[in-house]
Amino acid sequence: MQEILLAVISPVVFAGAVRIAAPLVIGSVGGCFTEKSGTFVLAYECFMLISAFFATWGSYVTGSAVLGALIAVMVSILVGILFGILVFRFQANGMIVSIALIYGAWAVTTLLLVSIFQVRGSFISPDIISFQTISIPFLNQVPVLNDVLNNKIGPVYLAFLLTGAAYVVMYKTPFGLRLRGVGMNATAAQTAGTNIRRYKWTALIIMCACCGLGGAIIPLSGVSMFTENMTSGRGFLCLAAVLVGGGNPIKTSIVAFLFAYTDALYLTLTSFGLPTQLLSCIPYVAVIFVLIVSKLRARRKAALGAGRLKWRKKVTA
Amino acid sequence: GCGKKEEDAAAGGEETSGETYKACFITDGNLGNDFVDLIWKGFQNLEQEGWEIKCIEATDNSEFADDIRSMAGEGYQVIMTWEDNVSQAALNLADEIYKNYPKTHIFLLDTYVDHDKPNCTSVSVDPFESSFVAGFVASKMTQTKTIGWIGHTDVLKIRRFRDGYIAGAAYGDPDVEVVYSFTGDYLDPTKGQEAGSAMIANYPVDIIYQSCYLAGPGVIKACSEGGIKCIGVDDWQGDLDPCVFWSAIKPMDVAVTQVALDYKDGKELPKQMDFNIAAGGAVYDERDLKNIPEELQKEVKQLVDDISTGKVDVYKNFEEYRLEY
Amino acid sequence: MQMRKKLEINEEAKSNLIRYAAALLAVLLIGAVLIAVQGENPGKAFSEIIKGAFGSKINIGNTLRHTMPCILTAIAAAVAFKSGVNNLGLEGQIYFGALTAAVLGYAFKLPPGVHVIVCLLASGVAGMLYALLPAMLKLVFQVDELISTLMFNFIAVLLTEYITMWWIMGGRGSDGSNAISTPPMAASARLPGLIQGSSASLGVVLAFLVAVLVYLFYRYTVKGYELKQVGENIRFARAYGIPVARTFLGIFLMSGFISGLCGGIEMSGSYGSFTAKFITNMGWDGILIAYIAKQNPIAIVVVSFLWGALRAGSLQMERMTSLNKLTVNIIQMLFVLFAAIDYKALLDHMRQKHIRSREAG
Amino acid sequence: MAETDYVLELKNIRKTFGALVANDDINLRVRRGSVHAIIGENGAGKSTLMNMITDIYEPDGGEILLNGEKVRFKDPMDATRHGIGMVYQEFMVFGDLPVLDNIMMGFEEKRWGIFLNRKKARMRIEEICRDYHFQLPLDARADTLPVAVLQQVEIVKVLYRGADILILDEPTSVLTPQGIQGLFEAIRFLKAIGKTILIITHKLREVFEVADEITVLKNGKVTGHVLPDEVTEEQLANLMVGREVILQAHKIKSEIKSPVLELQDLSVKENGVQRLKNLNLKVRSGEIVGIAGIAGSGQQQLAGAVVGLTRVEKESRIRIGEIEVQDKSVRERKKMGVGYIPQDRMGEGVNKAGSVWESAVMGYQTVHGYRRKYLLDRKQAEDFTNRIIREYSVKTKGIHEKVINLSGGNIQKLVVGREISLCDKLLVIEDPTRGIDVGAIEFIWEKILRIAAAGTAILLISHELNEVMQLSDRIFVMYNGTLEYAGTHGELKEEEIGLLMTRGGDADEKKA
Ligand SMILES: Nc1ncnc2c1ncn2[C@@H]1O[C@H](COP(=O)(O)OP(=O)(O)OP(=O)(O)O)[C@@H](O)[C@H]1O
Ligand SMILES: Nc1ncnc2c1ncn2[C@@H]1O[C@H](COP(=O)(O)OP(=O)(O)OP(=O)(O)O)[C@@H](O)[C@H]1O
Ligand SMILES: [Mg+2]
Ligand SMILES: [Mg+2]
Repeated sequence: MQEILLAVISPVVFAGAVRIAAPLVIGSVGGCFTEKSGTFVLAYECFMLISAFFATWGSYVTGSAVLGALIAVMVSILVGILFGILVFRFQANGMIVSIALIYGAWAVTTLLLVSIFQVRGSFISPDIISFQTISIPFLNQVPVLNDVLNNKIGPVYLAFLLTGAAYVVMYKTPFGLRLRGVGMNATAAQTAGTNIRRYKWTALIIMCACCGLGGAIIPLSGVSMFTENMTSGRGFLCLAAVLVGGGNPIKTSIVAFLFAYTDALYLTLTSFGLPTQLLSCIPYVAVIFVLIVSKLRARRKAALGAGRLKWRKKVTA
Repeated sequence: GCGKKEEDAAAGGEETSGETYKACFITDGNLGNDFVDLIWKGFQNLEQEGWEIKCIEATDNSEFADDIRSMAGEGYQVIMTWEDNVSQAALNLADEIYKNYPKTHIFLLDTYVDHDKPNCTSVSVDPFESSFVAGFVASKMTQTKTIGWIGHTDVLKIRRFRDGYIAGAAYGDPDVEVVYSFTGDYLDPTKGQEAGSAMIANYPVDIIYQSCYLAGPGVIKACSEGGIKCIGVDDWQGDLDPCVFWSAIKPMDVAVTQVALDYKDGKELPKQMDFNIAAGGAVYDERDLKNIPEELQKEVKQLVDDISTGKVDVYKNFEEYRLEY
Repeated sequence: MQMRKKLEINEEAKSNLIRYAAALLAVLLIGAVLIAVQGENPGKAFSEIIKGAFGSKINIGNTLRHTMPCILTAIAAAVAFKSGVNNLGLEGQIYFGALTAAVLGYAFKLPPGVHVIVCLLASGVAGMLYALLPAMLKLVFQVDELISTLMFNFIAVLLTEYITMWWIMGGRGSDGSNAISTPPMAASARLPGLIQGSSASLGVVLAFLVAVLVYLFYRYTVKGYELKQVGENIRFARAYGIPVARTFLGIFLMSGFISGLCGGIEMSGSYGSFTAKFITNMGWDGILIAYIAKQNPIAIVVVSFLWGALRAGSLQMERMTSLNKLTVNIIQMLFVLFAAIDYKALLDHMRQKHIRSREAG
Repeated sequence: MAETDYVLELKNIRKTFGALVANDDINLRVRRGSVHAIIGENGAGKSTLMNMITDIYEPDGGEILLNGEKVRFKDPMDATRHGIGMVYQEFMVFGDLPVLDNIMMGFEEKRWGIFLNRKKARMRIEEICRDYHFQLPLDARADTLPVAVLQQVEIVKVLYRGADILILDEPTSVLTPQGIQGLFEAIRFLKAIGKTILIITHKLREVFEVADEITVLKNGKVTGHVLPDEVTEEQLANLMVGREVILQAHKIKSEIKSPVLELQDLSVKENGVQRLKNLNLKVRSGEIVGIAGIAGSGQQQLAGAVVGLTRVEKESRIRIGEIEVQDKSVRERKKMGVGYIPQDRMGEGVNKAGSVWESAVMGYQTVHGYRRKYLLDRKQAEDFTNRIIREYSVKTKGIHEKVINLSGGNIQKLVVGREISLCDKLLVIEDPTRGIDVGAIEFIWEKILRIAAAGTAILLISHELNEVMQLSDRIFVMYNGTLEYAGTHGELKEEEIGLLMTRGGDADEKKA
């Protein structure tokens, strides 16, 4: 029991969480933009998986993790443009397009693995160059923080930066204000001179770029390989983080980090002989728990809100 | 299909004998991980022998029955199934197949099933022994007296690896402590990497034995980064990273080729076959011997001999894993 | 009045037809290219698909076998979506339904007919109870069911595996088999087969009946009318006395029941025992079909049949060519994407653009 | 020189929606620095016309001249840049944002070119408020504000954007008499400063009060262009609807009998805020009880409590007939013959996504015995719908038309028709004539009076003081959750009641 409690606060778990969190945080911070702009996207998993593949490919071909990630971001944006054309231009339903894209992505990457690398299931090669870890000198002196934060790959730090940047963009710039306006009341935003379509597109592309980067981190964080369905549900966790965090980049990142933390905790806790099936449930139960708590808090806060109960609108677009 | 052209097989097979032998592999896990590739290697050996081979990667449990029926209908004499769910489906269909296609024989790969179907053979290469030897080697090689094991999920099949390893380690050195954990996902190497890193950070392990499918390379990577040694699984994994000094191999390819040729030769096929050490199965790769001290090499060889002659009972404290055939 | 009504229905059917036809055409073209790129003859591949789906009695049986879960999950999804309930948790409900049917199937001895019925009803109830969780979370805490059901899917897969492995199997294999699965169901708990030599069971007939019932329910009953109003404007429904919370709960449970039933039929009709992680994406297929069919039960049956045919056909294609059935998966997804396009809006848009450009020019 | 007199000219503007000609060859000239009223029946094409000026819609034909020059705006923004600002019939607010953000949206002050400069924006807005005598809580979230304040927000927003021409679409429909006076003062003030104002309204009296010129639209055509001094109210009404309309209810003396609705100590608390405090009220059969009051005084809660939508406090008693109903559901009360015409017709009164018959039979399926057990009788439902359409002259293509394709006024008629046809005991009506034209108002008033005469008890809640005064037998004024008796029909004057409603005119600061 004591061991378990110690594990909960151990720096090892937090260090693991920081690493695991990077793709989740980056992906979900991107998702904040679409959420705020009122576009309903479920397809995080698609963007991440596709870009994980192309990051592997890019890194393999160019010999540079950064270039690989860039290629991944490009491809992810291309897929996003497909989504945008279908949903914005052709008025297709966002949910159905998302689901189709998610399952399409799995089939496409697996087939690409065959046609590009002539392998099935996984591709592993020393020529896939991963991101380098970065050592921050002044952290060397600080005992716990050094373990938790130092010597991580670049994108881990980028995740923190992106969260802050997204917050500033969302709440401190005209762009963010208008973006939120578009999501809140599109007609009103239009009369305020906002080009709705442009803002929705911009948000979508930001999201795809972030998911692309998030996806690229997964194969390039050291393992230097791609396996089919490599993202294994991370996209859904990103989505959950965005919905729980309500599109606020800081809250969303915290939730994403929480998922990563439970994941890291799992890896330690399985050593104690607890049933893995139950331990694996932790992140998902955590989502529900966080939702309940946040709703309870919101309810207490809304002492003055609109009277009658509000229901989420039917999901369209 | 598996990207293999049937024409090649047909071209190779035609002239050697009057009847073309056809073998089909129905797998629940896709090609692309060491174990399935290993099985497929066995099929490719058959292809060399002039067989026609086919691999079907079934992704969903609802497809198994269709696939088995149809392949029997297509005239495949040898059908091999992998992953217990496929094998279970095959067992359920066995009587029907026997009635309609009496010549077809089904090999249930990597299962340990007791059954009464005349046209089925369960073929296993029990990882317990190879894990036992790996545990023995690890217990002799460890400096810190702590060794680790990482599997993908806590399911029965994977526990054979863990417990064989523990038994072997205890046999080699009762003072060695074995720690274990699970990645929770068998497709995600980054989870494997994290699990490896966490174990290295949490315990003074200096050797980790991984049994986690596609997450395995992640564990190997973590060991390499953490500067410790790793033991590979299924196939020889020394090619993945220099830190892999030993592999607990499971020579399924040999078994596959062997049973298929037995069938072709018209030998009597038992209901169960285990390619254990006693039956001449290998548990390690010769290439790894150079990685351990000479003295230990001898000990390992001695151990394998002892297991083969029954002097050492690997299942001693783990009766539930003992195979009754 | 009557004339106009007919006209309007025709218009809707027409727009649906246009949608399907356009999607099919586009998909055939792209699919052919996709197959050709992989070095196969598209004609051969397509003919194998058709042969696999309808080539023989057994093949038709296989098609029907794959049609069954599609119909039921799509109906479950449609029932929920029609009333504005975003139940994405079909998969989880299927798992619990299946586990329940399997357990009752092996653990009890009952007379043949009764046993099946008990198993199926219990599976529905299990799915219903599992749907109760997100429903209550929504009603008590206003937790959005969109996200909670998604999470409950993951939990269900793990939890059923846990229950099977630790409670039913006691943490270890009983008969030497290593699959995490329950003991086989008694013969009395199995649904009779429909076509000899295929896995098609009476289940597909049941599924069809459920679809018809749901169709009649929405078209001819007061409750059906009310449920539609709740879905389309909840405030309207509430203001005029439709008990919204109860309706929401009812819908959720109904959707859960149908999903659970789907799991039960799968067990009783095809599998015969519950195996951990026995399906992948069945719930999502249902959601996609429900959307393509615009939640119309009759259209659902049609699209499900198409889906089942593609599934059976793709297996045949994989067996007979060097193509992977993932190719068919891609084709299916493309079909969804194309069918999701609102062609009427697109046409209007293009027409407007045309007019505008003519004005400018 | 005449050209520059007109700041805005519309020439031969035409707009069609499918087969429907919404604007047909409209010519309109707006004099600089004047208040120009545009009046017309529901669906006459006023909003459409205005939306073309601001380029929400693109005209099918004709041209727009601004300061004598032909203009073609790219988008609403472009119109704004040319100095045309519009306050929409439905306010364009962002509920979750503070007023400050609402106003500066789209026209942000910037710091270093990229960041928001809220400080500077606040200074500018405060300056505008000072100049034009508005008082706005800049940090309050928009959805916590009453409509009157929101309207001011909308006007300030337009001024902030530097508009010279302000278009107000039905601005008075949400305001109290005092609020309207405030608005008119603001309009006069804006005019004095040199702004041009286009105001759309249905209310003839207001037109006379504030407009310099009047253009009348009917069926998408201009039917008159007059000066207020030259016409009478009746003539104007005649131009609008093409027949004599006198906005005067013909109250029928009905026999007032036993109480149908009895409220005793009715209290409602929502999220800890006391919305209603110990109300006591009786409504008798055949009687119309009118409730006046500024928006947000608790009217919504009162209506909700009576029909069963709002939960009441423990000690409250609501009796319908002899039966206590405070614990009964909406449906049960409905079965007892309680009808409800909600204020938000679009959101609550109909199902816009469904067809006309679906909205028309709502309530019909349970209240009356027209169901064969659990089955819906489609034939009877359709007959019932057709009856409403006929009796209430709802303009629609047919019972299978989607409700969203009906105009606001027709939706109104549909709801009123349904509830009146279904409920014989008690009818709770909120703002039955909000946003509809004189012809329709007269029609609906008459229907209400007729059913009252037939013995239905009516609780009429309206923000239209005139309506309450014309129709009610007894009048109550609601203020901050309490009711005050304000006399019987014809006893008090409009101004006196207005004063009661606002307790001396401090209404505008009161929050909802
Ligand atoms: N988006 C639209 N699509 C189709 N028809 C429309 C649309 N908007 C308006 N119309 C048609 O144009 C006519 C004029 O509508 P408009 O909104 O301009 O009337 P209005 O004079 O503003 O009425 P009100 O006083 O009720 O606001 C309506 O009768 C309606 O039939
Ligand atoms: N989304 C739409 N699609 C098709 N037609 C529409 C739509 N919106 C409005 N209309 C048409 O516009 C007409 C009037 O719309 P609107 O609500 O602006 O009327 P209005 O002029 O304001 O009338 P009222 O005074 O009755 O509210 C309707 O008759 C309808 O046919
Ligand atoms: Mg209007
Ligand atoms: Mg209107």
